[in-house]
Amino acid sequence: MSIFEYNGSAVVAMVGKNCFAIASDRRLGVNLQTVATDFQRIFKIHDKLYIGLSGLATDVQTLHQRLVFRHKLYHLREERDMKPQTFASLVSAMLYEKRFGPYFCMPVIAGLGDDDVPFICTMDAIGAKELAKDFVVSGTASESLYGACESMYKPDMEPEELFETISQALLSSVDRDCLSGWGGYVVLVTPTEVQERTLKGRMD
Amino acid sequence: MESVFGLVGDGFAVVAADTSATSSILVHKTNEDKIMKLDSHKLLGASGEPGDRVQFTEYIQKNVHLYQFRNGIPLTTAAAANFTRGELATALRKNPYNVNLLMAGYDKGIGPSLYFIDYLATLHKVEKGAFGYGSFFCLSLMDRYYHSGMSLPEAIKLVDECIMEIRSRLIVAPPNFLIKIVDKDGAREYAWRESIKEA
Amino acid sequence: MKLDTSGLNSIVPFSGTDDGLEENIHLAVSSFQLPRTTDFDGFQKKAVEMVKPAKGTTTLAFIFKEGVIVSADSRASMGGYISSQSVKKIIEINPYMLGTMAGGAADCQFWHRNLGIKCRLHELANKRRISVTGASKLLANILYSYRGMGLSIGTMIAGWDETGPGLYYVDAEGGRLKGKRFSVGSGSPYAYGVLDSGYRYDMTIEEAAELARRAIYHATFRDGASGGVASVYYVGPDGWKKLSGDDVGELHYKYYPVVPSPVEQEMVEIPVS
Amino acid sequence: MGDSQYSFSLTTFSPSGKLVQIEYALMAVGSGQTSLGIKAANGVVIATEKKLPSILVDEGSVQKIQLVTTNIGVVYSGMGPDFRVLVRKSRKQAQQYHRLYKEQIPVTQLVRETATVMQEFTQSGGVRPFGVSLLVAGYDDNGPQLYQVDPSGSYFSWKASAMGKNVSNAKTFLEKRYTDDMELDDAVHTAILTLKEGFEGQISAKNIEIGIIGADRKFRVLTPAEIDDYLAEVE
Repeated sequence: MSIFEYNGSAVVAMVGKNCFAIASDRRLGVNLQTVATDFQRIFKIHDKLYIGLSGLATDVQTLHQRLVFRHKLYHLREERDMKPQTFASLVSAMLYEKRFGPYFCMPVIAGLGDDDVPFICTMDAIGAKELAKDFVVSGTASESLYGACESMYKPDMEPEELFETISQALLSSVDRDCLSGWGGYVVLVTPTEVQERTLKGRMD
Repeated sequence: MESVFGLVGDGFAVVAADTSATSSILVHKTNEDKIMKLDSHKLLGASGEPGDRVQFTEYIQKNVHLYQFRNGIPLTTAAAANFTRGELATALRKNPYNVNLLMAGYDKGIGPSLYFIDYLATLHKVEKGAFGYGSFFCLSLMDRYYHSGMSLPEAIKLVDECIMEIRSRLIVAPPNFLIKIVDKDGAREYAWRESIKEA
Repeated sequence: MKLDTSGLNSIVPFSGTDDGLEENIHLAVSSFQLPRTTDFDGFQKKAVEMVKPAKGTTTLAFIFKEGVIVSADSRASMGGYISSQSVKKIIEINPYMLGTMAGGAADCQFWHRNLGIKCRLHELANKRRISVTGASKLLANILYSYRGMGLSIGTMIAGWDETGPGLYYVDAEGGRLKGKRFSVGSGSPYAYGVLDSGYRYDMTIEEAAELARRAIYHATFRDGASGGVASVYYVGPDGWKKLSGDDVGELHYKYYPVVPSPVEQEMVEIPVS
Repeated sequence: MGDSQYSFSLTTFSPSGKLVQIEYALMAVGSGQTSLGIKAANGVVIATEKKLPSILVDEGSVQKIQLVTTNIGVVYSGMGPDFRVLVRKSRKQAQQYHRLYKEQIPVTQLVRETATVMQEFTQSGGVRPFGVSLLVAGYDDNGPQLYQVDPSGSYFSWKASAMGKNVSNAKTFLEKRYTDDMELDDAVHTAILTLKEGFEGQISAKNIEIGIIGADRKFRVLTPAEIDDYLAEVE
């Protein structure tokens, strides 16, 4: 079994009209054994920028800590928040730094940039950026997520519909994956507010 | 086969571990204490390669002490757990320690807590956790009978059930177990569950 | 090599295409076609890897005062992918006998059906139902004859015969165990945990069914490869009866109603005490 | 810096609490050719004298105003070779920033990095402070900006500033002429007039250099022809 699948994960981000949503499952497993069902894979960088990290849980935690550190330093130095694009470049650079001993996680970055233009992107474990206009997925349930998002996504959704769509896409996808699920976690970001919600899901 | 498990009850946390020291088909001794007392209110249950286990837990213990000597206050359990994770994570890409840890502690104002830290340095706060082959039996048992705010007798009963299950279902099950608890009065040995006496 | 497919003779014309292969595997009647390869074991291994969809499973069965309870989840997975959430893992061999399925789905299905045929033939020949002991021995013997050829089966044969309730564990390695309580599959350790602690011989049928359901549920919770529906069968003097089939997804929230609680974010600074 | 027997810092405190090495460096700046900069409403101009040791030197081969990145230019007063070192380090810094963030380095960041280098040279072993002051002109998300960086590593943001031989006169002149709503063109005129004030000999497109950056965020050094046009307007 691949090291990316050791803990199991599902992360997805979607763009709506002047808003975005990012969601993940909540399982922490060791191969097929479920250890906990309240694991965090989505992290806030600042009010309008979130990162979801799929893959090996320990690297998720390490990378998250390093990213928060780098962003705090940036904030102190430049007295401003990072733009999503800038942050994506930073993540990419930090991942490639470890080209020959990578962090085994694949990030999903979602944020609102200047003028509240949504930005989403994903990367592989060594920092190859992949930008998208509609949705990005990552994790052991990524194949199912592609299918679900591909069929459920519509452009320019309003926040409420976006939340509904991403939640349904996530829940239905993890139901086809042994290694992810056990509930979900969604963050919905609009120019004026941020909503966090945990989703009830199948616990098997 | 090694088994370490623990859970959080009302005002206390309990950690239990087998006490067998083995290598290949040999059992060296059956009264090896695998639950280290980190400081007055912290326990660290460990399983893994014997050398790594001892080296690493002692290293953590000494550093936790050092912090207390330097600063006059103890680390919180959360801080100690994060420190441990950090050391494990740094070591992971150099020369990894093969140890799985359950850290239990009691902090004033916070209460009891239990942290799951595996050898990859995955840190997670849990109510109940287990490592080793015993985990396959313990986890479902604890899921079944655990509830928040368990009293000490209830928790010990559950721990005993887990021990019995491991003894009866696990191939080459360890004969003896040690139970330790930590509450507002500190960390201490609670009981031994021995089915054979040391020769 | 003599392959025992006698149970198929009158029903399934299971011979492969006529390509003269029979000479190699000197078999008079219908048989499985064997691959023409020098490395038979290697071929077999690869083939098995390819056709083995249902790997992770939780099944259990136990005897108690009133009879036998048989229970299983319903998930089929290939690697991490869940290929089905509605697999029937409890196979109804005849009205008095059930078999459970763990390992290769096709292997289990085929040989259970084959066993059903043999049991029926036995019944017709002897004018009385086959004992669970006998049926499980039949299966074990067949599996033993295929030993080393890559069959993947871990099954329990449970039923009621003239001697009362019967329960056997049979696997593809040819093992056969008589017992009061078994669990098979990747989720079995979890199920055993709950089962062992909750088991009493003098349970009522309801208590026994609930214990089985609970054991399956807890196994599906912890085991990634188990899930779907927890079905519970009871076999008594009058044959088997399906007692329930509960979606585990709903069962969880029945056992643990949701208390709204905020997400714990572990990495945030701890409050200063 | 190095492990030689001179790896102690050459910049040490005098009993009166001064770092005389830095004061000497400032004197080197003070005796250098005059440079100045003006921040206008829509851009920045920096200018400098370019007096060459002999008329035989090809004026085209000397570039005192240098580009650091597309949107930042820099000029100096003091020692030319020291300036080259700083420009090289600043350019590298700017490129590293760009590599990391795929974004142009903000002027403040570049100035701080450069100032950090200059400060390090006042405290490291085996080195001496830089004998230059810099005027950094840039335009980024925060608008037009003008910074002066001194050998000590201290830096300030200016509306208009001057340094080198004629500082005090030039500054007085700038103080009189400067207005907040100045356009870039006016600023160039003022820059030329300021240079002209203390200029020994005839000012021409060949013995001064002017660099400008406007709202297009492209820093460029004016060609002699362009300077001539401006000179004509000034007269």
